[in-house]
Amino acid sequence: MKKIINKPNDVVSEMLMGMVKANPKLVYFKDLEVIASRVKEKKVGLVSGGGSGHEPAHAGYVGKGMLDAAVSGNVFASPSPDRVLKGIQEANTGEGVLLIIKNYSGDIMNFGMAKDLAEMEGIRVEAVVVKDDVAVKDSTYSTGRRGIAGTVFVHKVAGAKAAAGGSLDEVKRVAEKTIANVRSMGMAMTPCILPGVGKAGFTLGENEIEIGMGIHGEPGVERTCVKTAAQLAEILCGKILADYDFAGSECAVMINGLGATPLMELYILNNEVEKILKENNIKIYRTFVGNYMTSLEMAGCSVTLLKLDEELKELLDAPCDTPALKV
Amino acid sequence: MKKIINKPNDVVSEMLMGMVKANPKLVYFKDLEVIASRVKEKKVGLVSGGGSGHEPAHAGYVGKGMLDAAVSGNVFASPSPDRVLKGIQEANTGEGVLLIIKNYSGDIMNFGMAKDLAEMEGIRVEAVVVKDDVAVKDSTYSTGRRGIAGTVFVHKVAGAKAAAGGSLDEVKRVAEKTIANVRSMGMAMTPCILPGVGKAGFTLGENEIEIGMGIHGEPGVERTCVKTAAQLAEILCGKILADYDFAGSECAVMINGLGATPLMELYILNNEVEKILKENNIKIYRTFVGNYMTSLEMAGCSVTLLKLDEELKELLDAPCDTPALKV
Amino acid sequence: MVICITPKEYVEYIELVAKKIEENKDYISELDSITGDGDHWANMNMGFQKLLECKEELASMRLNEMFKKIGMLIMTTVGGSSGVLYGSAYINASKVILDKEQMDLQLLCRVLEAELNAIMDRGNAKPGFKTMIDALHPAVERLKNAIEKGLDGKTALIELKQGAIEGMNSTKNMEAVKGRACYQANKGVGHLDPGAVTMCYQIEVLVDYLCR
Amino acid sequence: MVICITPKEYVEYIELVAKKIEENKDYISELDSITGDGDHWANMNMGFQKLLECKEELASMRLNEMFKKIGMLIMTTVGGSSGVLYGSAYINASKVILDKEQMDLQLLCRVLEAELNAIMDRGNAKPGFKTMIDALHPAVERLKNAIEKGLDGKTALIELKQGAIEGMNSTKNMEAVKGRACYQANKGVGHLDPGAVTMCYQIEVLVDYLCR
Ligand SMILES: Nc1ncnc2c1ncn2[C@@H]1O[C@H](COP(=O)(O)OP(=O)(O)O)[C@@H](O)[C@H]1O
Ligand SMILES: Nc1ncnc2c1ncn2[C@@H]1O[C@H](COP(=O)(O)OP(=O)(O)O)[C@@H](O)[C@H]1O
Ligand SMILES: [Mg+2]
Ligand SMILES: [Mg+2]
Ligand SMILES: [Mg+2]
Ligand SMILES: [Mg+2]
Repeated sequence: MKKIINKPNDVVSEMLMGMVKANPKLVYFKDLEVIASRVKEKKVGLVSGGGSGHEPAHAGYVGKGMLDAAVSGNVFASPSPDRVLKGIQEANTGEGVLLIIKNYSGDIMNFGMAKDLAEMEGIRVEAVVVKDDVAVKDSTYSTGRRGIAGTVFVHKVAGAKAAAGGSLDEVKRVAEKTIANVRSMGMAMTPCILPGVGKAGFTLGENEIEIGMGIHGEPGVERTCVKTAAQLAEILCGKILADYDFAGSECAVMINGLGATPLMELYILNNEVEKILKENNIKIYRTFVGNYMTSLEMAGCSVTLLKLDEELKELLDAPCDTPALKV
Repeated sequence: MKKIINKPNDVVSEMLMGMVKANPKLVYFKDLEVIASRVKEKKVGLVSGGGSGHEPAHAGYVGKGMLDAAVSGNVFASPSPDRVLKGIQEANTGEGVLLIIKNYSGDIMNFGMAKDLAEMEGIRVEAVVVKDDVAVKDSTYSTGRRGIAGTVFVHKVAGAKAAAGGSLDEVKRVAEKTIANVRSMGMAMTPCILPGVGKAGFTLGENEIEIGMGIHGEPGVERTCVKTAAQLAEILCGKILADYDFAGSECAVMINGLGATPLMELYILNNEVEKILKENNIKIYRTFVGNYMTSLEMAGCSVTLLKLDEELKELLDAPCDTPALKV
Repeated sequence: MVICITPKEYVEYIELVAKKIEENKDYISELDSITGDGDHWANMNMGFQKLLECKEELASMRLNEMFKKIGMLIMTTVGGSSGVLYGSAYINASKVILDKEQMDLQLLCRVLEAELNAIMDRGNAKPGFKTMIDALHPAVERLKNAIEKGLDGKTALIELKQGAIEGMNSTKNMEAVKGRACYQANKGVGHLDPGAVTMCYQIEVLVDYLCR
Repeated sequence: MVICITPKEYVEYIELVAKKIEENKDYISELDSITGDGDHWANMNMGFQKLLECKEELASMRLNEMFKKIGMLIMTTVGGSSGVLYGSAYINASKVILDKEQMDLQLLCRVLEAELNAIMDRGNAKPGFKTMIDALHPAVERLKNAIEKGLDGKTALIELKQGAIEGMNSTKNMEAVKGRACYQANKGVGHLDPGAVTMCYQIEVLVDYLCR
């Protein structure tokens, strides 16, 4: 295992310390692994989080116009309820707190318990669950769709609404509107190694890729041979467009790298995605290309589409100033 | 070879097309592989460039407060003089153009020839050569030190001076001041694969890393076994501090990823670098952590220190708005 | 055989579980790699190592306080699904212990049942979902039956263990409904659920320890 | 043997060089991987493939125009050190051709010398720096000598080729001063310079073609 780390057990806390050293606007709560904005404004608080290993998500999105606190679990493991509770306390300025949860049963359980605990303290807490990954069939019975890169759009939109003084209900409404209108599909080319495990959890052959793999290396929908960028764009967009009708609408696009995929390749993919969307009569309003929701050093990518209306456009364009996203 | 590309020969143009599609403020000149600002202001023009494969360098730094044009060669190959000439023409608004060249003989030759051609067209052109890589001994006789991540600081500082209305001579002066005060040191953990070649140019053992490797995979100063983040910080900072006296000064720090190294690891490294600088009585004024000057999908990093005075601080803090850096 | 578990003994049992988990790193990691995200061993190991660190403190506590503390320690150190599930389980169990100083077979049964209920509540899951519940649920059922039938302590404990083992094995052919295995095309069919395996370990170790 | 090279023949020669380079992908890439950045083969191959694409146009041009065009094509398609160096070389050579319709041995010699000078100028480099110059310089020297001595065409060409081969081999033990090999700890000592090898290929192919 080749990683720039010290002890595997310390990666999360050392990472977050390194992060606040580079970003003086953030404050770090040790042991609880919470990153919060140093300066607090009276407004609805936004809290997200989840397992570590998805950097810059979520701590990189703490700052003006996005999150107020991010809670980190160990690598790929949900943060425990006491950590999430601390995040809620830090984000709370009396206007209530919205939890943005990715749809993993671990996160649902830990954030759910923290919500219970915070409410016992008299903090008003609402929660939304992001489930944008079309690789998985949705279902009310099972856990259903995972939350992946589309979560960043939820942070952005809800963050803008909160910054604009929206009430908890209003912030929750735009977050849910975003969730209803966002779809993602990813693929992986190499596995990643958990620092505490030391070897890859699965292998992919020399010329093999996996369509629909999750950001924790959860198995995808199909193993296939290496494709061209054009074919990949076709597959990923195809799945998204089959799931939700984007035709005739305006969209935000996110081409997201999983960690080890060079920006060069993400831009090449964007070039292909744009062609497909154009062919499908979808207007691109704004495009984001980069590593927004990663999976340690996994090579691969995801494509996210968010259908926009005037309200979402305005919220997407509102200024934000965080380590990982500045608009 | 697992890459999100179409034909290896098309990677540069398709990447740049994908880039302008995501960044409407940029304009792309096909075949010449030049990216320039769409809107032009009357000021000294700044042009940089070099081989592709170092994304976001350099096209990602085109925009308000940094470069006016970036010229891309093929992967790891200098752009030809006709391309650089086009970059100069696009950047020129009558106030002269400064070329920011990384110290590679190919770049020196190609940019040099372009400078000759532009001067024949009556454009006033000056050039500075960045050589921040302390892995290499400097020398006036040989090509000497390479230009690596420190180049981004030169873009930032010179860009701010040009945006502030500085004359060509003034812009060149601050660029040279930055060059005189910036030092970098890197290391690599995995090789990278040129799209046109299809296999790695060298191999590193299971537990081997290479200290001082160049951003094109040029051999470094030492192959050694995997180190902890603390040891790596010691080695990289040690080399830099032995080369130039930073003690007692204020510095900008850049922790740069080479492409496949997760942000998590860069932050962990930053946590260690900060401790060492503190021990050495160096005050950190501002820190940048991310993939600023990469080497395709190479895993590894570099550390850059820039000694600041009041003028450089002000220029570093001046606003800029480019795809890869917003201040 | 008379069963009577004091805090000191429970901590001895925890030590044995920690050892058992430590020894099965590759197997458990592998199982969670196949059906989940590969961290189940790391999660459980971190939790039990933490309990080891606090063993003196735990052994000196009252039984119900010890259970609550174990729950808090697991909940705060582990994270992931297993952290909150075991955390909820132990905290809920502490409530049925009341002020008892030690556990007899009847109380052990009620404790395990309280754990089961807490896990099903927090996880919003039922037997048959291919989770740790599938090891715990049949184990508790068979222990309850044995006690009702008035079987002797040792036999009842063997029933508990057999229930866990068979329950664990039954997860092999189940389709996952909750947890990460449900994201697989085949819902993890053909592989044991790692959470069921570590749950079974704990019950096995408990029974072996009590029958030593 | 009388030497007389027309544009049509020069293009035939270019085709042979392109083939030779194409065939040596692994070897040249490997050499540049050891001493440089691994792209020298890709660079040269791209350049010569481009020339092939334009071969009809080139064959129809006047000799000096053809040289200038070759220079521009290489300069604009190749990039890297070799692009600008070969570009400068061909453009400079076109100047000594003047309005000649074909090259005899004397003109060939002056053309090669002009190429050498352009490369040394643009590269700010001299013989002994472990570059392509080390193959071209001794080759030109020996051809000049042979012509001065009045040796016959074929012998003179063999001299040219021998100079290139020996010059190429001499780079093995040189320390690099310019180019990427100078960044190595051992300055590339022990390995041939890839630019010298491809330069030598071109001279070998030229001589073999003329002696066919
Ligand atoms: N909703 C749930 N209810 C009950 N048990 C669950 C649930 N979700 C997951 N599990 C159990 O947790 C185990 C995985 O734990 P672990 O790997 O530590 O956490 P995570 O799934 O967050 O990575 C699964 O094998 C399963 O037994
Ligand atoms: N300054 C120079 N003068 C002459 N030849 C040089 C110089 N620099 C490099 N070369 C030649 O160019 C070759 C490398 O070419 P190439 O790999 O195509 O370009 P790059 O070095 O830009 O990757 C070297 O092997 C050497 O022969
Ligand atoms: Mg997990
Ligand atoms: Mg090159
Ligand atoms: Mg798991
Ligand atoms: Mg080269």
